[in-house]
Amino acid sequence: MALDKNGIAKRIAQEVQDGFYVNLGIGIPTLVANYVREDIEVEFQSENGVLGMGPFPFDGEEDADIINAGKQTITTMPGASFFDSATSFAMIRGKHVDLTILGAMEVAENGDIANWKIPDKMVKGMGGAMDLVASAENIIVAMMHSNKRGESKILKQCSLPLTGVGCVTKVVTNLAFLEVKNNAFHLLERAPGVSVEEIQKATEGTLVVHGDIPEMMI
Amino acid sequence: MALDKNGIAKRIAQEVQDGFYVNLGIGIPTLVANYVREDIEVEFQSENGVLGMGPFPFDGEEDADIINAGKQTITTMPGASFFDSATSFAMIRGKHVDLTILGAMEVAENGDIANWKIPDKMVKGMGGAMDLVASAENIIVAMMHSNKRGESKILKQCSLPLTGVGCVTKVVTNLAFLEVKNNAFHLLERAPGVSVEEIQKATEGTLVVHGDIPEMMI
Amino acid sequence: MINKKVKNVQEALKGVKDNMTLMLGGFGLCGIPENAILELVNLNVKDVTCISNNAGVDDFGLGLLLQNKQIKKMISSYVGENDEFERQMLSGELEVELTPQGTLAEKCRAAQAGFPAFYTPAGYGTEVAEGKETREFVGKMYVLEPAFKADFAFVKAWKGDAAGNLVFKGTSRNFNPNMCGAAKITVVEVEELVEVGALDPNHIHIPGIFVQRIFQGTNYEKRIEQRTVRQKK
Amino acid sequence: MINKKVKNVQEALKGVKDNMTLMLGGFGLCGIPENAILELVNLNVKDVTCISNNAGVDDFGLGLLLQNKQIKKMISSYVGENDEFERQMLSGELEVELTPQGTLAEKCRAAQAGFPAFYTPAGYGTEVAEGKETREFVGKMYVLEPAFKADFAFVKAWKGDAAGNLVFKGTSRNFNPNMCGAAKITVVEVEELVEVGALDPNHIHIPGIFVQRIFQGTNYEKRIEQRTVRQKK
Repeated sequence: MALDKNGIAKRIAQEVQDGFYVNLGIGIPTLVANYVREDIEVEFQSENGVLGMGPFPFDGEEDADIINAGKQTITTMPGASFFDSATSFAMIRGKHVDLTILGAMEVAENGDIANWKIPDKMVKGMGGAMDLVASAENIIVAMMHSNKRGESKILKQCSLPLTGVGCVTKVVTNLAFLEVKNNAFHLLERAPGVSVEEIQKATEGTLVVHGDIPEMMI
Repeated sequence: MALDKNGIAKRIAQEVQDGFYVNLGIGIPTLVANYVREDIEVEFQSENGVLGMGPFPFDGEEDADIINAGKQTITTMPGASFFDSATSFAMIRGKHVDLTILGAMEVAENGDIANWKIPDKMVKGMGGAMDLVASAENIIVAMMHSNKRGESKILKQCSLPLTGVGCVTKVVTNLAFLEVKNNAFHLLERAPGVSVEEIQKATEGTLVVHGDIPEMMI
Repeated sequence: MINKKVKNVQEALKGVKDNMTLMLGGFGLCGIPENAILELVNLNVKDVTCISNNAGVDDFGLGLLLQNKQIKKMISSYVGENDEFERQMLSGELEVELTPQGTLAEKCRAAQAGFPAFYTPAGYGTEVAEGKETREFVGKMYVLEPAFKADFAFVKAWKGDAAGNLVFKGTSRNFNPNMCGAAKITVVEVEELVEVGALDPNHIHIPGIFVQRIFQGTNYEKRIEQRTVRQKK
Repeated sequence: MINKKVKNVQEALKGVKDNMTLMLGGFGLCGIPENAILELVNLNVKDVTCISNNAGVDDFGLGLLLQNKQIKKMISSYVGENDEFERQMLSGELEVELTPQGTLAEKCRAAQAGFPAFYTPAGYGTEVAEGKETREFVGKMYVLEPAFKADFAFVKAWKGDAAGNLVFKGTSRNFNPNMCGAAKITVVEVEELVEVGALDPNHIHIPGIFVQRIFQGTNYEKRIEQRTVRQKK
C-alpha cells in the first residue's frame, strides 16, 4: 500500500542521525519532527531565525514573535537561540546544517529540483529553498511520486522552472525510497506492499533496480 | 610657534561636528577626544569592537576585557555597545563612521597616504588603517610636517608603501592646516606665529596659497 | 550619546516620497514595522519599490499598500499569502522581483557593510541567475548579486534607546537587523523605548550608528498568520 | 540539544597536527584562547599557519608558540608588540602575510557563511592588492579577497553552554564570533560553562551550530597590554 504523508515522514525520520542539525521545509517535511527517534540528539533550524525548535505551543501560550518558516507559532527547546536572517543563511550556505528535507513538484534523474513556480499559474516565490538546495550536501526530497493526473514527478528532466541543479541526493515518495546518482534514480526500498513494477510504471526518469529491493521498515 | 601634539589635537577637535561618529587612530588622534567641545554629541568608535568610548578608567577599575584599538584600558559611556570585528568594519566600510582621524608617515598631494611600513625596518602591519582610509569620506591626518632629519613629509609623491590612494582630504600638522584637492595642498590656516614662508619651505608637495592665510584659533 | 529619538511616526517618515525604494523588516507578519506601514498608507506615497521578504496579507502589513496601489515593484522571496498581490502581478500592474531568501538577507547586509556585490551559489542554473554574472570557485558555481540601494529602511525592534541601540525578540528579529544602515535613512519603531544606559552594551543587537531615527511605536496588533497549537493532555 | 562539551583542553585539541592552519581569536591579548595556546605549546605541533589579528607578546599569547618555533606562517593585521616575531620575520624564518584588519575579519565571516570570496576597497592601490584581482563597482575600485580555509578555530568566550551557545564580554568579543564555524573544527573555551537553558535565547552571540567542541577553561591570566588609568581627583 502506498504511503500517506505521515508514512513518508516516518521513513525520512529514519535518515535523521544523532547530532544532526536539520532544516525542515513546509508540508510533509514538517511532519518529520514527529517521528525522529527520541534517543538521539537533533536540533531543528528554521530559516526565519531560530535553532532548537520545539513542539507547537499549548493553546493560549502562543507568541506572535516566535514562529517557524511556515509562519506557524512554535516553542523552543532548552539551548535554543534566535538570530537574524543573514546569520540564518550563513548556517545554511556555510554547510553547518547537516540535513535539508523539503518538498518538490518535480525531481530529475540528474538531481535537478523544481518546487517554486508554475509559470502563469502559481508564483509564490522560492523563499529559502534556492539557498537550501544550492548549499546543502545532504538533501532529502519528500513528495508524491505522481501528480493528481497520474503523471510522474520523478523525471528524466524537469519541465518546471528549476530551484536548483544537480543537488538532490535522496527522494522518499509514497511509493519508494530513491537515491539519485549517476544520472538515474536508484531504487533502494519499496513502500510496504508496493511492487517494483508499480514503481517502474510511475517513474518517468531512469530507474535502476539492482537485485532484490527490500520493503521499507516503518 | 609650531604646535605640539596637543595643539594639533586641539585644532583637529574643532573639525568634529555635532552628531559625528569618530574613529581615532593611535598617537596624536587619541588626544583629540580630550578637546572636543562638550556641548556637542559625539561618539567614538574603536575598531576592536566598541562604540561610545569614554575616558580611561580610574586606577583599580580597569577591566582587561574592555580596551581600545591601542590596547589601552578604557571605559564606556551610557549608550555604548560592543560588537564583533566584522560588524566593526561593517560600520567603517559601510560609511557609517563620519570622521576618521589618523596619523601618517607621509601624505602626497594626490591624497595618497603611507603610514604602515618602512621596508626592511619597521613592519608592524596596517591594523585597521587600510580599511579606514579606503572607505572613509572624511579623513583628517594628524602628523608632523617634517621628520626628525628635517625632511618634509608633505610630498609630491609618497616614497613609502601606501596605505591608501587618493583618500586624504585634510591634514593638520605642527605648522599648518591643509586641504588636499586638485593634486595640491591648499593652505587653509597657519599655526600661531608660523609664517607662510616657513610652511612653504617645509612642504615638498605643491602648496597653494590663496589670499591671506589666517592663523589657527586654538 | 547621539540622539536619534523623534516624536512620532510622522516625524520619523519625513522625506519619504513617491518613487523611492523602501526596505521593510519582518518575516510574514512577524516583526513588521506596523506603525511605519500605516503612515505610508496615510502619506499615500505612490510608485514605491518595496524590499521585504513577504508582501503581507490582503488586509495587513504590506497588503495595505498593495490595496492602495502604492507599490510599483516588490522585491521579495515569498509572496504566497496575498490574493491582491497575485492579481496585480498576473495583470502586470505590479512588477515583482523574486529573490532567494538568503540572497535577500545578504543584499541587505552587503549594503549595510559596504560591499558592492557578493557571490552566492543560490539560484545558479535557475531563472534567478539569468542575465547575471556567474563564476566558478573551487569547482562550484556562484552568481554575482549586487547590494541593495534603498532610500529608507523601516525596522521594528523590541526595545531601543535614544542612541538608536536596538534589541530584538524571538523570530521577530529576522531581516530587521540586516536592514539597519542598509538604506540612506534607517527608521526604527520600538515596542519599548528605554532609558539610555538601560540596555546591556554586551547585548545590543544593533548599535545606534546604523540608525538615524527611532520612535516609540503604538497599538501593535502583532497578528499571527498560522496560529498552531496543541492541546494540553 | 546536541552536546558539544568535552572534558578538558586535551580532549578539545585532539586531532591538531603539524602543518595545519589554525585560527585564533583575540585582539592584542584581549579575548585570546589562553588554554588552547598553552596546549598547543604542550603538543609542540610544528609548522602551523596561524590566522590571528596579532601575534601576542614575547612571553604570552601566540608569542609562546613563536618562542617555541612552532609557527611557519602568520596571517595578521598588526604584529608590532613582539621582538621575537620581528627577529624571525626579518631573518626569514617566519613567513608573514599582513592583511587589513577588516579584510581579516571578513575572510573569517566569509568562511563561516559559505562565501568563496568578497570584494573590499581596503588595500586597493597598495602592495596588499598585488597579484590580486581588482574590479570597479560604481566608480570605486575593489580587491577580490578569498575566504579563509582553516583546520581548527580556537575561540575564547565569556559564557557558554554544552549546546555550544556562546556569549562574549566587552571587547574580548572581537574576532572570536567571526571565527566560529570558519574552520573545519571550532573549539571554544569559556570562563564559565553554564547550564543549558541558562542563556537567554535572544542574547546568544553565537548559536551552537557553529561550534564543535566546548570546554570549561582554567587559570585565566587576562593580561593587560597597555594599562591606562586616570587618578581620582
